[in-house]
Amino acid sequence: MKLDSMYQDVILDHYKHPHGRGLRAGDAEVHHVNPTCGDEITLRVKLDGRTIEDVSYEGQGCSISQASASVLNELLVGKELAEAQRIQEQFLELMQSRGRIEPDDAMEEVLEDAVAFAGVSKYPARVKCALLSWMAWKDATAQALKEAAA
Amino acid sequence: MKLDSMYQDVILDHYKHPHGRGLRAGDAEVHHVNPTCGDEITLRVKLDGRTIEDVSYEGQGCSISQASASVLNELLVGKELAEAQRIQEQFLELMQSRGRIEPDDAMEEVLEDAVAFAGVSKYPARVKCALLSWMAWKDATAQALKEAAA
Amino acid sequence: MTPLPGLLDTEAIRKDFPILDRTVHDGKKVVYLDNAATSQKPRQVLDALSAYYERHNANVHRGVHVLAEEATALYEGARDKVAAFVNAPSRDEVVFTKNASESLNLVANMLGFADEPYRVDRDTEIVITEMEHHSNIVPWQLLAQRTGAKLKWFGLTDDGRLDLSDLDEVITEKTKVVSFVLVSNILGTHNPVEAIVRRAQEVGALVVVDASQAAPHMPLDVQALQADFVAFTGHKMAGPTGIGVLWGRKGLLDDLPPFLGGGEMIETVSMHSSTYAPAPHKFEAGTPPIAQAVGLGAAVDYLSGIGMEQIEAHERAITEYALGRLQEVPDLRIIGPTSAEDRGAAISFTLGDIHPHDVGQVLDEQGIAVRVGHHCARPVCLRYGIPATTRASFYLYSTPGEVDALVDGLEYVRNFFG
Amino acid sequence: MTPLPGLLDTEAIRKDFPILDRTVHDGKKVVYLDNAATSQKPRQVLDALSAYYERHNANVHRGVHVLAEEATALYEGARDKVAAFVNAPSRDEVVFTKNASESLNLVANMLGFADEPYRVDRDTEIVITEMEHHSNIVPWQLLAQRTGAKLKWFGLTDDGRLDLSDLDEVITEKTKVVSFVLVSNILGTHNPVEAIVRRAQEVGALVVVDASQAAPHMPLDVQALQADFVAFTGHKMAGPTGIGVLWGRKGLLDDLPPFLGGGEMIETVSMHSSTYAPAPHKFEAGTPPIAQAVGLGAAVDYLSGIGMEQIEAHERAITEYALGRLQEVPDLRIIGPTSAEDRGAAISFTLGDIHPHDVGQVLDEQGIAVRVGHHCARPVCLRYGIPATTRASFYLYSTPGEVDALVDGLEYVRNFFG
Ligand SMILES: Cc1ncc(COP(=O)(O)O)c(C=O)c1O
Ligand SMILES: Cc1ncc(COP(=O)(O)O)c(C=O)c1O
Repeated sequence: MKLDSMYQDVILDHYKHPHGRGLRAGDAEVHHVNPTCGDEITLRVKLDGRTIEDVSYEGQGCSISQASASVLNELLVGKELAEAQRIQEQFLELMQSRGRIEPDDAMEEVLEDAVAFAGVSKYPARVKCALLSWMAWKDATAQALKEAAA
Repeated sequence: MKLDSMYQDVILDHYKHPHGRGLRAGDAEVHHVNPTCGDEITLRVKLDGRTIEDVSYEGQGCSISQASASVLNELLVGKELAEAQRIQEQFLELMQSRGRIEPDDAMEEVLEDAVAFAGVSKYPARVKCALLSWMAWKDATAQALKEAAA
Repeated sequence: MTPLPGLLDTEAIRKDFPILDRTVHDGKKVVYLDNAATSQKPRQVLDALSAYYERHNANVHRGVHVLAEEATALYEGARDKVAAFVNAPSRDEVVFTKNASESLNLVANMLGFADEPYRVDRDTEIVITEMEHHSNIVPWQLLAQRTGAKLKWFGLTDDGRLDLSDLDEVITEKTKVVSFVLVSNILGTHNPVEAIVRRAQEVGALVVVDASQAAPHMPLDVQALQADFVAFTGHKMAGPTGIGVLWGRKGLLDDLPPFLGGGEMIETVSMHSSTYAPAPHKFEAGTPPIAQAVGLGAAVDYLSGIGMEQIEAHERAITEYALGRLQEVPDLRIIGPTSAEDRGAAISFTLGDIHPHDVGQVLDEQGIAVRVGHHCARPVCLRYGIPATTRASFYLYSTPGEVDALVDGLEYVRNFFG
Repeated sequence: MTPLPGLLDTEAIRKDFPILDRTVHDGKKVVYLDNAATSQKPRQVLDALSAYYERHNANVHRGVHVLAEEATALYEGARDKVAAFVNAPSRDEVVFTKNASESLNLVANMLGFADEPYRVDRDTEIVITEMEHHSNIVPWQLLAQRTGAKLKWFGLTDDGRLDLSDLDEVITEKTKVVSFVLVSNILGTHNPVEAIVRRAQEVGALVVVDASQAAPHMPLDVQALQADFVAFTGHKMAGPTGIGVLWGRKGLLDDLPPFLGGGEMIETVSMHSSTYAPAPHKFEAGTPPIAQAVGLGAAVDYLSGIGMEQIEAHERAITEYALGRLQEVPDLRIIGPTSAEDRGAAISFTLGDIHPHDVGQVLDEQGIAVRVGHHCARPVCLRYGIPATTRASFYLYSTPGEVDALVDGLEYVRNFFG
């Protein structure tokens, strides 16, 4: 059934048991909104040099946007910035593929649980849900870096 | 041929040889425009008590609007006001009939040459041309009466 | 099941709507419950559009040739039909716009540029309500920002109705305009017009009614409403997209300044100055939505043919049935009035803590089209402390069977996320 | 007659346009020479409209159900098509409006409400030309009235071209915006963009191009134009009524304030304040003309399929032929350029002192549809001391035979009033 391609067990698991939810100390905070559906996220990034020490967040939204934030936390915390950016870009590419990318082992190596979102990319209205936290993370990181540089 | 029902000889005659054209002294002057086609008329009314002493006019426009002003001049100058108003109303009715009124003898008695416009009433875009001078006359007369009363 | 009283012959009606035969997701017939967002269009309207383009298309008002005369007659004929549909005292009170949003912006801008006594400026107040569609909020926010006027509003009661307990404090001598929705697109609430109009008239404020969710569903009589302006939109009432209506009192339309400038709305133009055509043309700059007006005319004919009272009765029956059945669903909370009294055919709800986006997605997979989100009425969601709702909304072709499908679908949703 | 070089296969093309088989006045096939007012629509566009309404109709942007996703994809797909058609660097630079008039009003209003450096106010100047369509005059007159800015314009030469001899005096350091028509709908003149753009850029003024009579007839490349805004309208380019386009530079659309407020154009709304969606949505308040955008997309496909260069060549050939033949008619005076150089396919003329209204009427009786009047460009009539003109205008389906019919028709007119 087609629904299952969107609502993979991995996604539903993250949705029901989110990782790293809640706001903790950070170097920068952003608030992003998906005007289409009203999903919102407040997200903080804490850097330790070029390493991501923490990504904390709070928000409301559908299972896709919630699970995606949880996966992001799990995937990026502890990573080097460059590596994290590579992951973000690959996730973005996957989500914008309109279902045309079938994740292979190499991709799964990089994206881990996040490959479960491949099915979501077939639903244009939901792609933004999946990307909400990732766009917020990118924005917050840029701000944290700017602050650090200033 | 259908065109002949609009461009009756009477109309073409008035168009080529207009009556009372030119501006002469008056008690009130108005300027009316038909925005659809740019037809314009400047018209003056001179009253002598309750009698129409003169209707003088100048303007540019199509054969219908020009001929109609000429017919108006011929028909209304020298008439009592009440009689002129009756004529104006009957002409208005005829023009708004969308070709549904077939002028009879009684109507011809009142409207004389103006019955020739019956065919024009079938052409919605041209009805305003035929009415331009008549509306201007009504307006100018109202003003002249107001001035006289003041 | 015994048939509900007041139902239309939907079997016959549905044959007029080609899209209702559409199947989605491997052969499931679409259950279209998103009528508050936009309605479907009957064959009669589509035929009117085609006939216009295939036989009569021309630009209106300025032509002496046959096609231009026919197009003008069709366009102006549509105005006559719409005027009759809302019982307007004069056809010249019907202004065609592109949608209800433009209609409401048109009023707001006229009042911002008007002379006294209509002028909205820093010493005056604008009143709306907390249940407005964004299209009846943002234009007034913009007007308030641009003029310095103060924006005020009526709040909502817990059961989804307007809280008019502070009527006399909200609408005051400073109020220049009161704009409110007749039937809410999110709550379904049908608002009490009379009390508001009476108070507005007392202080000399103009009354604007957003009838976008009323015109499609019930008899609408602008004279009985006693409002000064009434806005609605074609695509929600079986008509095409790209056409809206603003009805306004003749005297007001004559007095108020134009908004958009251009062809069709002028009397005479020179480089130095221009004068304007009489209403309604003064407010219709540029080539109007000619085919769309013709289509709306056909829609109005179609709806009138069935009868607006009959449509209202049908929707009341469906709504009553749906309210009852939905309330059988565990964890389902209706946002808005829970009985069919003074209520339209849009029903918003939440389902436990399953996000509406997920509800909508899983319903869609079963062929059931509902809308999810804040429905362009985010303040309502804020008011009730919810992120969004799922909304099912009905029209003349909706059936009790479709309500049942929705309820079954919701059960499936609950299990899916259970 | 030897066939004209560059002609399209009109026999094939005309089969796509159902209305061209229409007969008027007792069986006369219509000779439609009123294309500058509005074009006819090919079957392909009508089919796209029907398919949209019969299979995909839903409101856009907010739905998770299949129909809403399809409608959104079709609507946004139309934006892609239009962006490609005018070589826009980004699809987000294409704003859908209801017609070119709204597009031009949108620019005028953005600039009136903008902050520096764009703001038009009493210390600044607006520049237009004497050959503008009323839709590119009145919005600027209104803006000038409302802001106190000064409205200036370029005059015309005796042979129907822009008089740019005072370029540096008309466009000055005070000029905030220069708005002019690319191809005149009354004179047919194709204006020299470069000189004006260069001077405008020198003083930092924004450039708005009214391409309503260009987009349908020739390749249009907004990047090559170097303008800041370009406006055009769907119904003149084989598309439906009810849809227009404003192309604007991304940076400008981002910086400038919204105009109409409502659904679709917001990011988030509370009763106290709102934020706006990024362009183009910021400028598309309310339910957009969805079906009309889809129809315009189909029109753009249709025109591109034939080739805009091919269409331009066809029209040049017809125009050249028509200019030659018309000048054989005694007492006929062409108002506008008399050769096909830098010229579009609309030809205005007077015929002795026979009023255009009479010319048009008698032509109509022979089945020939032309437009008569001031063509929403009254200042041009004033400039040339004429009350009105008769205008014949051509499109991709026009034939030399139709030009001949016009010329014969004019002979008949002369005899009729002779
Ligand atoms: C040059 C020009 N500009 C603007 C317009 C206005 O277009 P619309 O009436 O579609 O707004 C027209 C057509 O009427 C035109 O010919
Ligand atoms: C209550 C209400 N008002 C206004 C509107 C705006 O209508 P439109 O989007 O057609 O401008 C809508 C529909 O979206 C509505 O439901």
